[in-house]
Amino acid sequence: MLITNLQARPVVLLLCLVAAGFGAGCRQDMQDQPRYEVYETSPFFADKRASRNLPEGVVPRGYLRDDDHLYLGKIAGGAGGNNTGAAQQGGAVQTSQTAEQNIVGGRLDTNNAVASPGSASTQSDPNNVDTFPFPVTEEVINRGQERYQIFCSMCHGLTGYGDGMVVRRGYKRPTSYHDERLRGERVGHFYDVITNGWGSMPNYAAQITPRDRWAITAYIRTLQLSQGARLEDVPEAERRQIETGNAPVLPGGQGTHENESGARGEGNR
Amino acid sequence: MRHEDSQTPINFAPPFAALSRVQSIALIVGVIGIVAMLALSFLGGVFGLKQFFHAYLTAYIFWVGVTLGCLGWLMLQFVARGAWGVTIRRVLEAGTKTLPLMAILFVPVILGLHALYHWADHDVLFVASGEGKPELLQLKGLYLDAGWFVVRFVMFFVIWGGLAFFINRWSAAQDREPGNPYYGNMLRNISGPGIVFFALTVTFASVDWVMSLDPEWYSTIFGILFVGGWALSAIAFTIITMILLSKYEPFNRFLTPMHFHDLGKLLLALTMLWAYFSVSQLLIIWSGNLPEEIPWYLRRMRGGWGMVSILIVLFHFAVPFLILLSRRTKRDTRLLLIVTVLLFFMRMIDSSWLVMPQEFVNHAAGRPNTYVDFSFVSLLTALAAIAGIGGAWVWFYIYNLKKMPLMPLGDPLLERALTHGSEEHH
Amino acid sequence: MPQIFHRSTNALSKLSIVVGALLAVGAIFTLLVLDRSNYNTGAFVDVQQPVQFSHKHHNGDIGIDCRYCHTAVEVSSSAGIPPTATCMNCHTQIWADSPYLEPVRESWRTRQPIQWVRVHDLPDFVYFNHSVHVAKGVGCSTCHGNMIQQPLVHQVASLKMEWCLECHRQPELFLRPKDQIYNAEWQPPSNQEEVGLRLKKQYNVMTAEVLTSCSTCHR
Amino acid sequence: MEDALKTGIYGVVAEFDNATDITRAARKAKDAGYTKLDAFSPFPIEELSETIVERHTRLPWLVFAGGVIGCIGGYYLQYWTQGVAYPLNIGGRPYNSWVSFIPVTFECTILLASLVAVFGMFLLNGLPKPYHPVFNVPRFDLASRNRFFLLIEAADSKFDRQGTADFLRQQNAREVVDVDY
Amino acid sequence: MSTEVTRGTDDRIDQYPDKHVTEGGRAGEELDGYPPVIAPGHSFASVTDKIASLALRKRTPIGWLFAFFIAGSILQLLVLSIAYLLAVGVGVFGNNQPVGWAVPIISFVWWIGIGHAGTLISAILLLFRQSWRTSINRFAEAMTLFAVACAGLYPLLHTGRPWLAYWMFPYPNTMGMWPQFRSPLIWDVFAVSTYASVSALFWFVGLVPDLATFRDKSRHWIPRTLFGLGALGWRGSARHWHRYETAYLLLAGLSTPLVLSVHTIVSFDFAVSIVPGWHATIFPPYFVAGAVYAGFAMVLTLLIPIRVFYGLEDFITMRHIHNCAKVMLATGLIVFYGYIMEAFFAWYSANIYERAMMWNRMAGSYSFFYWSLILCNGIVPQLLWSKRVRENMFALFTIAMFVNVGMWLERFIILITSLYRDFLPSSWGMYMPTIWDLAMFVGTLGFFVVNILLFIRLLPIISIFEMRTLLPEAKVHPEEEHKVIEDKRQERGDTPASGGLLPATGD
Repeated sequence: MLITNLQARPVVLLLCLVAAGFGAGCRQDMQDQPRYEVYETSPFFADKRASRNLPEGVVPRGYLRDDDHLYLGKIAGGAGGNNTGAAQQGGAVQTSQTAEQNIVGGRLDTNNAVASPGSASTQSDPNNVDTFPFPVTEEVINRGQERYQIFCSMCHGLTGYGDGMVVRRGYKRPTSYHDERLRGERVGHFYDVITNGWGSMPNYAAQITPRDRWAITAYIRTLQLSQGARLEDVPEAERRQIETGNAPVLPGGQGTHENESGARGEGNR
Repeated sequence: MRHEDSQTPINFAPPFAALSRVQSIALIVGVIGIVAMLALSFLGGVFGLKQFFHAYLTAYIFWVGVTLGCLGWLMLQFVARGAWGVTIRRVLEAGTKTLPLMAILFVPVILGLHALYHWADHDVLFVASGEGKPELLQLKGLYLDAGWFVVRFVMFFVIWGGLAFFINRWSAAQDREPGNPYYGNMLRNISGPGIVFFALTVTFASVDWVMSLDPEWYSTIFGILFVGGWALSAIAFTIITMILLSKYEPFNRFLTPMHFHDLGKLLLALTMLWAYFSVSQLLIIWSGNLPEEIPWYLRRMRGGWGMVSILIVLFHFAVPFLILLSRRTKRDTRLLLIVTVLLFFMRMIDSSWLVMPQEFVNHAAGRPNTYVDFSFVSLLTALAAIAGIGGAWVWFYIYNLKKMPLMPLGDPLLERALTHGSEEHH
Repeated sequence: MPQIFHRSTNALSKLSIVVGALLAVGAIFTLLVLDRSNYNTGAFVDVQQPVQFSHKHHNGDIGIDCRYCHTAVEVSSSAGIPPTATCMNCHTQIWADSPYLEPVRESWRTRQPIQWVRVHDLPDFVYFNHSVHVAKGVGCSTCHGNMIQQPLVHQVASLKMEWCLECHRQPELFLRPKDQIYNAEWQPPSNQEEVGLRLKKQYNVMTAEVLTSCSTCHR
Repeated sequence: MEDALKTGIYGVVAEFDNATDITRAARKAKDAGYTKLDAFSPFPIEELSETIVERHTRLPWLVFAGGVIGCIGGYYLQYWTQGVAYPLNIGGRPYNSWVSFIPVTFECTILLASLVAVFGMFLLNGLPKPYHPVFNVPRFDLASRNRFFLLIEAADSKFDRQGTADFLRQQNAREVVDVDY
Repeated sequence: MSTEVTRGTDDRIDQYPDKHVTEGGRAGEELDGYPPVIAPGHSFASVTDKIASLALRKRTPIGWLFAFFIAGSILQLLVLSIAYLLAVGVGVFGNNQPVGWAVPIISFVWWIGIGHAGTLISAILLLFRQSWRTSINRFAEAMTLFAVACAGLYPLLHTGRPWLAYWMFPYPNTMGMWPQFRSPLIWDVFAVSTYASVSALFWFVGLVPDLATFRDKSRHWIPRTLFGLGALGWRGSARHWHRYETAYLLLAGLSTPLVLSVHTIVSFDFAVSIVPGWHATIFPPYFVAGAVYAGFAMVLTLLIPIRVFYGLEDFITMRHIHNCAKVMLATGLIVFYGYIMEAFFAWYSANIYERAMMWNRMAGSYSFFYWSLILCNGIVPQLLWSKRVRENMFALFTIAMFVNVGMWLERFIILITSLYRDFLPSSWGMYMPTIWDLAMFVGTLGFFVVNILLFIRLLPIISIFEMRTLLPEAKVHPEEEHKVIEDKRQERGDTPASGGLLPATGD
């Protein structure tokens, strides 16, 4: 086609030759290939996005979310009675030795609960579960701590008093985790709030995976326990150190950070 | 070198006394060589009979190479018509006259067929070993067959012998009738097609005698490599002869540095050509890295043979090449003699390098790809064998050399060859 | 008369040869320098975005973790650009009326994504995976520089292949402990090479031979 | 230059019309003690060069050196790029694949040696030199055709404008002229 | 002395007739009945004037203009096909799986092969003191340069992105990458560029004294200045000649292995792979011989008409024609030997792939081309054994054309028949060149001829100064020679030094 044109019109031919000469200097290389990369625009779709959402109702292989406990945090009649709510020994997570001692049957031991107001909860969905869908290990709690500090601490503060940086800049102050009502909430409630939002809080379903939400939930429980802990909850060996003011710094350099924010939390209260 | 008494006519008869002396030395060396070869094979050797035959084959292909190289050069100089060719013509002719001797000396190779050639072993050929190899050998059996091997040997020698016979006959006739252009034309006419037949027969001979030592291995350049290598052997031998003869009449009457310069150039060219063929073969096989090809080189690139390879690279190419580059070397007979003798000796090492490593392979029959075996004794056996056959060869060669005037008196280019160097044009 | 040239042509002809040779060498050298210049690579050139988003403010002043927005960095080849929803997590209330944020609110209203301008754009024939880098001890700031000091984001490196190879050949010079990955202000310790070698072993970082193999990045 | 000022000319040139005459004249001039002389011919004449040239050129050694540098440099280039700068596994071959490096090493050797041969020759000959006093000789254009010129420079200690010209005339010269500086 | 003296004209030359007029080319008398390398009766002046007049004449011959018009038109085809290629991409070629290398590479190898005769004639024949080289070496060198230029186009365009061709040279790039020196394609880059450079240098060095002649013979100031610049101020000084000859000889010594290496490396492009039909150790010598074969065929193809058109029978005598024919015969036989070896070893190897490939060549889809190749390259040139054929211009020209075609077919067979039947039957295919493949090839023919024509019109196509040395009067009378040389040698006490260009070349 092009060729017939070329032969027909000498001027076009000349222009083509000139264009070819210029074309030789251009980058028509493989830097930008005729395919879409992540986040590239496409003029083809109305929203100009090359990445498409899945069509309605499609479940990708491996993404079938049929475990309500894990994915919704709710089971019909979720309170179930078989669980009296999660409670922990104060400061139990600080060393792995003590943490493992306190894990019974893959779940935090609640027998020794100091404040276990789970059954007193009246506000949240009654279908909220009060158990974790998987065993809570130290690993899970560490993961929860990390995710909490990434996603939650902006508003809720590092210790959960609701005094994060964003709040200090004017965002509506969230309820402190150490509030009586929240101390008594079932774990499913926290999971549900992360997933679906609550009040001014937007949902974080897009940013945090379900398992991470549970990990955060576990960490919130840990925070609640730690803020209500008494000296007696600390193992004998370390208790003396606290009394003498020589508390060991946590491994990984996190301790200092937490201590500071803890101190800040104190001040706010 | 040029004598002042240019008035007395040149006597072209060979220096008989000196040649006879060399003949007796050759005989002594030959006997010592044979005794040493037998001793080394059966007393010090690893494989006895096998080693004996491999060493014998090494020596055979070395000396038949000199013979055939002379034949090739002889035909080439008839076609190319240069003064250099006329000067060395008789020396080359004497070389070609050793062909009957070489034909007889092939008999032991036929006797040792089973010791030498894996494919000749019928047990291996027709008893399946489950490794797939005999199948390949069966496919090749049409060519690699003892009967055909002998038939081809006869054909080669008929062709070479025919060429050598007619060339020598016409050459002698030309001496008798200097004015008759008929013989000159016939010599030229036979040489053109003769070179074609020569190249083809040498190729097939190299396949039969050397390549098939490893029946699995093949390399298409092998024939040319042999043509080049044998031409190098022959020109080296010729230069040595010429330098030694240049002390005596007739050569001391007219040989100038110019003559040796020409021969030196040919030596340099052949050294480079040989290196070129060798490197080409190595590079292609090394890069291809195919299981049927590379073991041949691995055997020769590792261990003791690897050291020999380095020696070959250094003294068969690098050192002679650098020395021969200089114009002075080519004109100084003393230097040229040293380099040429070195090259001639390295041709022997190269022949050993081609044949002897197969000894170990064939010894480990059934597992022909085992390599890295070297015994110094086997290299020495090969050199002893070369000395042994060499004694006979040189004796017979000089016997032939003595029979004719040292220059082709009937060649129309004779005058030009004699004045070559005093008048620069060619 | 055979004399064709003026006396001066002798000097001129020789000079022209020398100058020609120098020019040729100089031109090649200049091209090589230009090829690596910021002008060509785009390094240290601030890129204007549809919204004047400041990493310095959000990351540095407020202390929001990188992963709050770039959620996929640990699990995906792409670090992820936050959807408008992530912005609106806060900006429904904070600076909710700011004219600066109007494009964000508009995107929120119309459900049309904000078209951010890509700063670090590797060629399409390069396969780069964020997750493996952060998992093996390569911090954000190693490639992106200190975000706390970048109000507008720019490249801090040429992104040329030789720059990638610098690290792939000797990762120990750049590796850091995993808890420092998102620390924008991390500085290598004085014994970095020693630490790096330990980390390299600990994190099972591949050998330089593998890391510089073609198919590591070009697939 | 000083001599040129003294005599006002570059030298005297004699024109010959065959190779034998100029060779003989050059030889005689040498014998007569002239040292600064040059001969110009339309083709190379071995005997003339033998007379005029004081010492054999060093060019072969320069070329040899160029070749050696090219050889070592070529091999090192490959060794360094393939083994040191960016070692890559290519088909399982060793980094120092000396067999594969033969061709390029060879080409580098030839290239450098050739460059030295050509540019070394021009350099030693002082070319390019488009202007030369000898071109002032009116019939010098025939030096590239069929005439032979012998020049004795004024800078020669034995030079004497009249005497030298006479000397040249005796050598069967067709014509003897002064050469302007 | 005034500079305003009228330039020598051809009229003036008659006033100073040469004393010695030759009676016979001294390099000519041969004992085998072949004619001399230069016809009798020439002098320095007549040789110079005759050759110079080919280029320095005022009027351009009509025949030249006609040829230039035709060749120039064909050249446009090349320009068009390159433009189309750049606009559309390498898909315009017919190459596709399984035949990924086809006509562009075939043409590349064909041209490179043709480019071999020039350096071979110049260098090898110089070293072997073949005086017949003198009349044709300049022309053959120019042919080499243009053929290499044509050849160079193909790999460049075949990459698809010729503007990035500089990536093939080692330089510190931002990718940190270096050429892959284990690849024969990079060897090719080095070989071809070295060959092009050295050939150009060799050609230029040979031209310098003749450019001086042209400078001295041009009457108009523009050509005089241009030739003057090209001549670099050459004045024929004995000192200069001395170094010049040394350099020329050294260049010849260097070019000889170079010219062998180039086609060797081209053959490695194929041979170091493991494709049946390519992986053959005989490829290097066989390719080199093929290249020389093709080169001499092209020399004859061009020389036979030019010789007649410009009346150069005195300089390009029957002796040259004979010798070219003989070289063709010799190299043709080597090539034929290569075909035989390929076939024999395919059978001898008992390798099923080799055997299948060979069988496919002889009896497969392209068997017509294989047997045409055998005819063109193997059978027809055997006619050259006959002296009568070698003396017949028409027959020689026809045979040369056969060889030109045959050498193209040879590369076609090597490439296509080795590739079109892949190891797996599922990957079998056929190959047909597209119109653009052929257009580009024909276009390079135009490019080549245009260059040749310009060269003939502008520069000395025969080396004038070397032709002068062939004349008997170039010789210094013996008593002088002997005296001068012997005296000098005794003075210096050394061995004979390098001599005249022709008479006593060394190394």
